[in-house]
Amino acid sequence: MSKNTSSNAFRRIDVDQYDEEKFMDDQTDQGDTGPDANNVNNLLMGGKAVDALKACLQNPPVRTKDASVKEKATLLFVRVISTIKASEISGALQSLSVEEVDTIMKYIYKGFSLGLDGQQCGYLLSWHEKVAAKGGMGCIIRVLSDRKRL
Amino acid sequence: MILLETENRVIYDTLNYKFEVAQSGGKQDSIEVTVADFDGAVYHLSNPDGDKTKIRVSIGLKFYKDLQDHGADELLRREYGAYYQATAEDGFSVTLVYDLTSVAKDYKPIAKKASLLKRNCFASVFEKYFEAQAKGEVGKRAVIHYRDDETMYVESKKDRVTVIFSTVFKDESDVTFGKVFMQEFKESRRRSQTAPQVLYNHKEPPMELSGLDAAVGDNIGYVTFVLFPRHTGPNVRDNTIDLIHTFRNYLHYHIKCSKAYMHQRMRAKTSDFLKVLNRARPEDKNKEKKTMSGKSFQAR
Amino acid sequence: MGEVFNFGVHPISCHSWNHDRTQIALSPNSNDVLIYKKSGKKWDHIHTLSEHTLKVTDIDWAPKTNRIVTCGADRNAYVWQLTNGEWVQELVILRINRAATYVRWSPQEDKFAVGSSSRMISVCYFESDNNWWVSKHIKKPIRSTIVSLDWHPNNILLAAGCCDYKAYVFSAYIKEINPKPGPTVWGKKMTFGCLMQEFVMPCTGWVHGIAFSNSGDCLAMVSHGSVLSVAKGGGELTSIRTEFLPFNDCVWFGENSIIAGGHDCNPVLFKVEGDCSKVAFANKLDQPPKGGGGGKAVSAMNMFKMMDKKGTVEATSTDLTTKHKNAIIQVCVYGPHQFSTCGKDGNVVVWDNKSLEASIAGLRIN
Amino acid sequence: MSTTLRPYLNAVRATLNASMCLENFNSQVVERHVKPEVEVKTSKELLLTPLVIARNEKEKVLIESSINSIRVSIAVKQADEIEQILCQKFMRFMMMRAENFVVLRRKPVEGYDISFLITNIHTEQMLKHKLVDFVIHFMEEIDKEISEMKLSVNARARIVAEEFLKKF
Repeated sequence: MSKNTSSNAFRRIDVDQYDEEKFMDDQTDQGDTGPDANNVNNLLMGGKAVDALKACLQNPPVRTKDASVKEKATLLFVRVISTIKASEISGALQSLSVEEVDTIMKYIYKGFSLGLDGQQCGYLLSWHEKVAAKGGMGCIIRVLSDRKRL
Repeated sequence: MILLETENRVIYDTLNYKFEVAQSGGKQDSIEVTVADFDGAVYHLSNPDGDKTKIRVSIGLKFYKDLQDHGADELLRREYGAYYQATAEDGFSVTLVYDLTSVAKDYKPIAKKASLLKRNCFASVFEKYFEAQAKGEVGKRAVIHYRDDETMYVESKKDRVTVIFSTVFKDESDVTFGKVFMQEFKESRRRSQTAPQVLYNHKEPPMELSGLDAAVGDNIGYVTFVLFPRHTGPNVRDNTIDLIHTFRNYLHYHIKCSKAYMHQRMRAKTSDFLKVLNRARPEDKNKEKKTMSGKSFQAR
Repeated sequence: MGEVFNFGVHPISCHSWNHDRTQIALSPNSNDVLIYKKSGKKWDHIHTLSEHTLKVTDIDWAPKTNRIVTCGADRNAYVWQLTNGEWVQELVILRINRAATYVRWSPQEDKFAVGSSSRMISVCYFESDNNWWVSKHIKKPIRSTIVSLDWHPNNILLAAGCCDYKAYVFSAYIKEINPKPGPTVWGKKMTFGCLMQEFVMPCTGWVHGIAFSNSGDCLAMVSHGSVLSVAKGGGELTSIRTEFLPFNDCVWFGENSIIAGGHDCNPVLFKVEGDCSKVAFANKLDQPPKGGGGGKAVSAMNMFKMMDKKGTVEATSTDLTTKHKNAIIQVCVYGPHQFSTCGKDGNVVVWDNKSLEASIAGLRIN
Repeated sequence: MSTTLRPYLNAVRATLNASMCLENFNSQVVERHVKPEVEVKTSKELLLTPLVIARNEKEKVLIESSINSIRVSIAVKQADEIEQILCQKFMRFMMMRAENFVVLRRKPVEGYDISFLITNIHTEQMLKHKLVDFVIHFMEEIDKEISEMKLSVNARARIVAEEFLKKF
């Protein structure tokens, strides 16, 4: 047997990647930078937690490939919701649009994946419950299906 | 059963039966029985040279040599008197022979004693050190390789006797179970005034054994009993020996029991889970039901 | 309300009615197509079409020409004709190498379109010289499996929903058999395979269902983000992010009502206004009757059987109250004021719009 | 019961409900085959965002979804060595019976203790909401069972020690 045929490296080539009709992800890196952290912090400092939440939901960094930006934005979100009392959650959600509710859900799931401690997870869990009550199954489905991920 | 029996039940029952038959003048059958016991002990019950009127009880212990160094022979001779044979059956360590033609009227204690043969083998080493301690002698440490990879160390100090077992946990999880058990031993000790102190070392031997080539490893544990004169005095001595020499088996027996119980629970829970999963299967209400003979069943 | 017909515990992967709704063709999630005939309240099994070697994925029964087209995971499609009381199949040359997923007759029943996992659509028409159905392919720019199709009433335009998160409107004009089409809101140039319009779904969902309105001017799409989207030809997409689980299929009634069904097991009505510039949720259509039905008596034998198998005596505490107990797979137009749904629970439900309107306050389906 | 268990299970239930919307889907890559897309991962567009629901650093659930299958992986609470061993033993015991437990995956996903693989075939043969009930029931019971097992080991150890030492 010649030397060449003993190689089996060719078996590991993913030939499907050369399929011209294969689905190509057209999500491009648009360099999203996330919400304005200074603005959110100022609002928090001023005790306007609900406004801070609204500000925090602006420009979610979904169209960037930079994981640290996404993580920073999520931690900011967790900080904001931890300042809102459990009794005020429903009220805070009242004024939000469907898109904003979908964004909250994205942040909540992203938060879960960051390996936070029991207390922070507790905030996320109680928010999850309230947000799902408002947005229904749809807002969870959209976190699943949307490729513009956090 | 919580505590293990110190005697061997098979030997006890067999001898009792034999003695009973002998006394009632019944016909003796020939016997050829091999019985295993803890610590790799093997008992052999047979008729010497095919003589049905005699019964021979032999025990084989791999570590009998270690015990001999500590006067096992003398102790057994003392305990068993005429029944004790100077030369053991080939391949065994100690042999006792009972003549069935002259059985004592009260034969039960004799059978009992015979069934304690293994315990008495062990007893020699303990007795020796208990004696030594009572006299205030500091003896050389005894090392008994009571199992292939497990060792017992006995040592007498001025005011105490320490008995150290090394024990190997075959299964990784046994190590953890062992820890839980030993923890409880430590705690129970605090509640019981009379009990000896129990210490547990995992992986590495205790300080007392430094210098000896005691085994080190992830699955090795050392249990130390510190026995004071209140445990080794002549009137409580036998009881202490009974307990101490079964300790290793006692521990492992209960670890096994725990695991068996766990398995039982897991089995029950798993079938419970399966039932819950089955709830998801829809039932076909229109399915035709057949009787045993294959006819269609019609509900009325 | 809805009339429920049960066809066993197997999912009904697809269903289609004959012209007068006296017969139904369905596949119980298997390689076979079963045809049932209605007799009184019951359905009698009268034919089995077994030619497919893998699961049947779709069935369409042409009302005028009384032909059935079926397609399956075995990469084949067959056209069935009733000859002397037997269904006889005709060969279809699909030229695809993956599963066929969806099939629809064109309104004039002279051709049909087959979607496939080969990332293409085969448009098939009859070639009498060879006595078989040949196909032309629409390939570009499809990037994934086609999971839904619908024909424009003009017999030329074809809408396709795809797993690449896009819906397409193509021209399926076949000059061999079709007269030259007139212009529509979707455009004028209609050579075969021409992409008239493309819609990208919000929240990047797979396009499970797609339907032209009765006039053909509007298109409705349901995608996996639990989103219903509508668009007028040449116009922008208008979407509603619903609070439900994803829908699998949708149908139009008139130009203003869309009924969608899916994983919520409950058909939902949406209202469209202002030339597809507004779409809103109106009603869930399966509203359980008030007051629970009394507990069913449990026979002793049944009780022990349940104990053994499921560890409980109660049938269950979390039973659904809807007519479909599992996801709705297809929604079909049944009549001018009726539609039918089939689901994973083995049920086919026929819904009557008029009686729905009567039972639900303020409901209008037109 | 700790206060966060209920919301935790509710969140898992809702997420399962959302992700278990499966349909029959034939492979685009392999001819005449149906493959669980979440396992083969050959077509990017058929995979959904994997979601995590966490109660704390240790207890979490990973739900990976695709068009025709989902994979649910559970990390069970293990407070100490003995719970770890009990959990490990229990999971191994169950996984050896995977053929009865049609939805059980024979090997857990890395970083988790047990994984379920639920395909469209399962959601077709079984009622979806009951499947969700099963996973939730499993999560509820597994915590309970492990702590009960641990208690029983401790109880036995205590009795064993007491009985032994009492004899002296």
